Amino acid sequence: MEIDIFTWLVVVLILSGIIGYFVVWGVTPALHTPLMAVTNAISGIVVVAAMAVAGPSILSIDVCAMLPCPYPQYVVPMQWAARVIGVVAVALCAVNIFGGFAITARMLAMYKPKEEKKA
Amino acid sequence: MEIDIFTWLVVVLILSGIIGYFVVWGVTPALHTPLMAVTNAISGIVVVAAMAVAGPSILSIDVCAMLPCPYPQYVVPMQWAARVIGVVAVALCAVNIFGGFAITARMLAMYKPKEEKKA
Amino acid sequence: MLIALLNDNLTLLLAIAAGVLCVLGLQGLSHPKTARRGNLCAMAGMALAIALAFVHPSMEAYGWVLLGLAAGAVVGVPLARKTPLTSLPQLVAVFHSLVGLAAALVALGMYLQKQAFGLMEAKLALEMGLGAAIGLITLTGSILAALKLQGTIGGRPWGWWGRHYLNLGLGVGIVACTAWFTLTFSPVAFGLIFILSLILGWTLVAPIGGADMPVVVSMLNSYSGWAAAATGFAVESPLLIMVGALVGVSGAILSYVMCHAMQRSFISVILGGFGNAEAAVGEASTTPSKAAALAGTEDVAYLLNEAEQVIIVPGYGMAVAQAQHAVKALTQQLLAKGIEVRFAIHPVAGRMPGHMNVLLAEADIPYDLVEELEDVNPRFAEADVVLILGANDVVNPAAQTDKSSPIYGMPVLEAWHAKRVFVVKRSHRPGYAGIDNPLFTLPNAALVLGDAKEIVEKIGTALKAA
Amino acid sequence: MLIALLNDNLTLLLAIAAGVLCVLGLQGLSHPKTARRGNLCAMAGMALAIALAFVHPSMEAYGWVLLGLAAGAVVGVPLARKTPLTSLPQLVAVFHSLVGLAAALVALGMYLQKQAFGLMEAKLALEMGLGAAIGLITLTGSILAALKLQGTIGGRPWGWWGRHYLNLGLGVGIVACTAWFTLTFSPVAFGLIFILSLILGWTLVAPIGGADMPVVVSMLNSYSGWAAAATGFAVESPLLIMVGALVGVSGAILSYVMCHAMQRSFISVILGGFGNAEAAVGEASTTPSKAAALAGTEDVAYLLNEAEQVIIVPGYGMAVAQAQHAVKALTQQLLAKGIEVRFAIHPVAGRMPGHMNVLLAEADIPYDLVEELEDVNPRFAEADVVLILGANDVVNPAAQTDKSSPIYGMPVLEAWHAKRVFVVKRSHRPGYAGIDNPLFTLPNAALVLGDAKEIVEKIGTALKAA
Ligand SMILES: NC(=O)c1ccc[n+]([C@@H]2O[C@H](COP(=O)([O-])OP(=O)(O)OC[C@H]3O[C@@H](n4cnc5c(N)ncnc54)[C@H](OP(=O)(O)O)[C@@H]3O)[C@@H](O)[C@H]2O)c1
Ligand SMILES: NC(=O)c1ccc[n+]([C@@H]2O[C@H](COP(=O)([O-])OP(=O)(O)OC[C@H]3O[C@@H](n4cnc5c(N)ncnc54)[C@H](OP(=O)(O)O)[C@@H]3O)[C@@H](O)[C@H]2O)c1
Repeated sequence: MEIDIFTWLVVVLILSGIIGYFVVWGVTPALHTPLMAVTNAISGIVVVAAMAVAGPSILSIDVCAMLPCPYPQYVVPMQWAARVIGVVAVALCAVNIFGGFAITARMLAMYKPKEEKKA
Repeated sequence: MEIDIFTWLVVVLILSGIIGYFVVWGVTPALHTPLMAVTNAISGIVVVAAMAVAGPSILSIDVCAMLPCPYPQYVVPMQWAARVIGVVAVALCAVNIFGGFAITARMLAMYKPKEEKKA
Repeated sequence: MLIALLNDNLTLLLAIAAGVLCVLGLQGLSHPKTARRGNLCAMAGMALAIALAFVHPSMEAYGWVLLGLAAGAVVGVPLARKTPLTSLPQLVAVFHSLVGLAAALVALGMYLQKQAFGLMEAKLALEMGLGAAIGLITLTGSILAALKLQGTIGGRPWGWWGRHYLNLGLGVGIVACTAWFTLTFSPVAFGLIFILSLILGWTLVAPIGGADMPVVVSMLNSYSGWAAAATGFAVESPLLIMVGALVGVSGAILSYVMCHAMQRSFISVILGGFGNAEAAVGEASTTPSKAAALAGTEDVAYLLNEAEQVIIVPGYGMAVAQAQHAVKALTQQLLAKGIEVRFAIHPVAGRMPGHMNVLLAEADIPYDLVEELEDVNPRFAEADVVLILGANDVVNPAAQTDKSSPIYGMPVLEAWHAKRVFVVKRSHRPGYAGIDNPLFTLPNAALVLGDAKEIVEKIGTALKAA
Repeated sequence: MLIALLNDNLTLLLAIAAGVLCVLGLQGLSHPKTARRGNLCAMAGMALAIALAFVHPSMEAYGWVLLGLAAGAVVGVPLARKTPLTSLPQLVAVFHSLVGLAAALVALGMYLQKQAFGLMEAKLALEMGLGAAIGLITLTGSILAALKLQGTIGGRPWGWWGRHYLNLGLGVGIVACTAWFTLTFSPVAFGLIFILSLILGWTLVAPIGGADMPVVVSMLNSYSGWAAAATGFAVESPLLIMVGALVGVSGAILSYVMCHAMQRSFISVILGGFGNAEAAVGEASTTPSKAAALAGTEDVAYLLNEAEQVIIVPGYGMAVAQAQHAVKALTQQLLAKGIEVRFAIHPVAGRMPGHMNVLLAEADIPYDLVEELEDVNPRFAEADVVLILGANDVVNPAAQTDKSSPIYGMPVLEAWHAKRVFVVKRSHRPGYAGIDNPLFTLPNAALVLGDAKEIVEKIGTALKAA
């Protein structure tokens, strides 16, 4: 049982791609603009990775006793740089998520219940 | 990274279920009978498990030196019983697979190219 | 010794590829044009799956396995080739029973193998118990369904008041034995799971009336898929889980579609409530309440000749009589005379979803003459002649008018709006649901008694003379 | 220190649940009735995803992360609220660039973190290189696309003969640097990946004409999804992979749909071949070849008043003029007079797929007056008046008659079959594809020059007087 996580992730990619294929072809052409907006919003999912970069605590230089730090003097600054970069990435993704959902909601608000009769 | 294989299998179950949902609703009602036939055929996939039961070599009683065999005297007969049972299961599944595909092919042969004009 | 199926990254990806091929197979059925290519994809998927199982490192007994496969092919292919299309539902039910049995045998085989070396685990026991239980319920349920469909045992539901309690008791018993088995790996517990599941499959299906058998078959199709998925967890095969889920979902959706077309809740079908009402009415209605008018084939031919628009409603009787080729010939005669002909297909006409479509396709009747319920219903009012060929329940106006009718609420083909309605059937007996059809006694309707094929051929001859 | 995202079974299942919620979100868009519920599902999915990231054991810097989220919300929501609907394509393009940049920053941040402790691995380097490259191509490509759409830089394609070789060279360079980076983790290699990808994004989009920008935006949508998926492999998050694949597939399908509606191959769009032809024709055709007849709003009102069937063809000009509410008022006037009104929607009218549908929905124009290309085309022959509101390319008969036209083969609305055609636009300038429209000079056609909103309002006033 030496299956790598990587392989499982490939499986998830394949199956999700198939799901995407079906679900997107199922979208009615009249809603293709909201579709672009909502996929735009969910592509902000990168926020999860950005949070993982921004979130970890900053370790002190002592950790280099256990790890093969190549440039011990930069260990702390590099972590801080990563955090700042992560926070910027979080902010960028958040613009996408909040903005994307807001646009979608704005567009969908135009398809009012009255028009819903055409089932 | 202590994800069990079991959990990954659950993920596969969920994603496949979703795929099944979309793909089956996409089947045109006129082909619901062939759909039953073909799902019947592929449910013979149990053959894979049956082959895994029928296939392994029969180990001699010596193996009980290393494994906690509860009834050493039955180690060989039990393996033989498993093999026979596995072969029967293989045969049952094969009936399904070959029969199911044959029926499907027979039904689909009726939907001849001439009718294909209605795209 | 048995090794779990998941042994390396490449095999996993190839197994998923086999699953994806099966998905493509079903996807192909979204259109008749791609259907045969789809079937080939599914075959390729299964072939890949079997090939992967062959190259698995623990595989040794090639000869035995090949023997099993060959035996299956020798039995399965002729069965599939020779069975008449009308018996398809039974055949499908029998096939389901085989998968169910195979799943249970796999569980048993694994148990023997693991026990031999003292290697059972609780998680495995749970999965094996589940796979065996679902498989065996599928086994006896499918056999009973097949027998009911075949008419070997009457379709009459089993109305004993205590049946729900019995089923509940059996279900609880299976759960309890599974728990016991999970904790102790006791062969007694395993055996009890087998016995109780076999009984439960039977008692679950027994109370359900014959008219609901197609729903039951579809539900058992779903069960066989879930049995495969449970087995997949036991042997750690994502392929079994993937394909099992496809089959499980497919069966569930088909059951839903059928119940929806009959306007009844799935729960009530499964609990067999409808079956009861049906039995009661069925007995009362073997003789018609009012006398229906009768007509001869010449009358029909005469009126067809005068008509401008004709609608043909095929039903189960057309399948029984294998009248589709005669119908095709008649259609061509009518079209040649410049008469507009349409076929009205009810979603549950016949005994399987899409049954009529298969038959019309077999006879090579052009696809664009065939219309579904919603499209054709507004057209009956304009039709001069409606020819009902062995359909009954699907044209029963009681579904719209008689609140006490067991089919009340089911959408039906509103044939009675036409100027003239001819019903071709062999007797005054009711249709599958066992209920009276007031359509037959309407003033604009008449019965043409006889076998559908013969009658249609006679109409054709008379029409040639006209 | 960064811990991989996959840390336990429960989190994995919850992450998949978040992905499934996003699937349900897209699934909701299969019908306007369920669309808003779908959007809520997708929101719930993203909320769950963020919550999971928050409770992750390695998460410490809550304040920082909240700050980032808040900053994004403060910028994003007003942007989304205030941007006029006509600028949506640009806004969407800008948003894609942000995701692309974020993916690249994540790769950079991970690199710093891993390098700080000397923990880089080859597999990780490969995934990070890929994520950064796709992300940065998306970044500059989207910015350029947004600028072209906004008109800040001309939509003129960049026709230099060597562009394909340049792109090829850049692509090879990126692959080489990624290989180098995978083997050495060298910061120089990583930096080169960044620089080359930034350039490639620009040079990929530059040769493509303005008319093809919507296809490009959709393609970049797809890229942003694949960038997310690549990042998902780097941080081992099945959720990122799942959602990334959804977005990637969605963008690809939308590009395909658009190309298909314009009857052109995706490859030719991406290589910018069409853009060239367009530029050449575009310059030649800023003045019309023959004089088109002109008409006043009273003429239009008079003929509308006489008409029995009217078809309105909205196009990009209606969006620019924000004329939809005026159109709704006019429609009601016409309906009140018993005149039949239809809207004919071309799949690529406007600047985004479904653009016209959104506008008509905004103005509350009943869904059942709106018809798609295939349904409405046979009806033009029966129409007394066709009113074309700021549409041009989508009603260009050259698509059917002129083999040399760059839009030859694209299905168009055959407005010219109607008795009278009025085209509302501001000038004699061509539409987005930059080509002449022979429809305007047909004997049954006349231009009504002016802003679509004003003209429609004037027609309404004149109609009231009539
Ligand atoms: N299709 C499905 O998926 C599905 C699923 C579940 C349930 N069902 C049920 O099956 C029924 C289908 O309705 P249906 O209208 O098609 O069939 P039906 O109601 O069962 O009626 C069939 C009729 O055909 C006549 N018939 C039988 N053999 C004949 C022959 N050789 N020549 C001429 N007539 C013949 C029978 O009358 P005589 O005996 O007098 O000849 C009978 O009245 C419904 O009750 C439906 O709910 C179908
Ligand atoms: N929808 C999509 O997804 C999509 C995707 C890719 C490409 N495209 C392309 O976009 C084009 C769409 O065709 P279309 O017919 O909708 O638009 P179009 O061909 O771009 O024509 C728009 C017309 O509206 C007029 N106009 C602009 N502002 C106006 C105003 N305020 N009042 C009145 N008229 C105004 C313009 O003429 P004046 O300047 O003289 O006023 C122009 O002729 C096609 O070429 C299509 O291939 C669309």
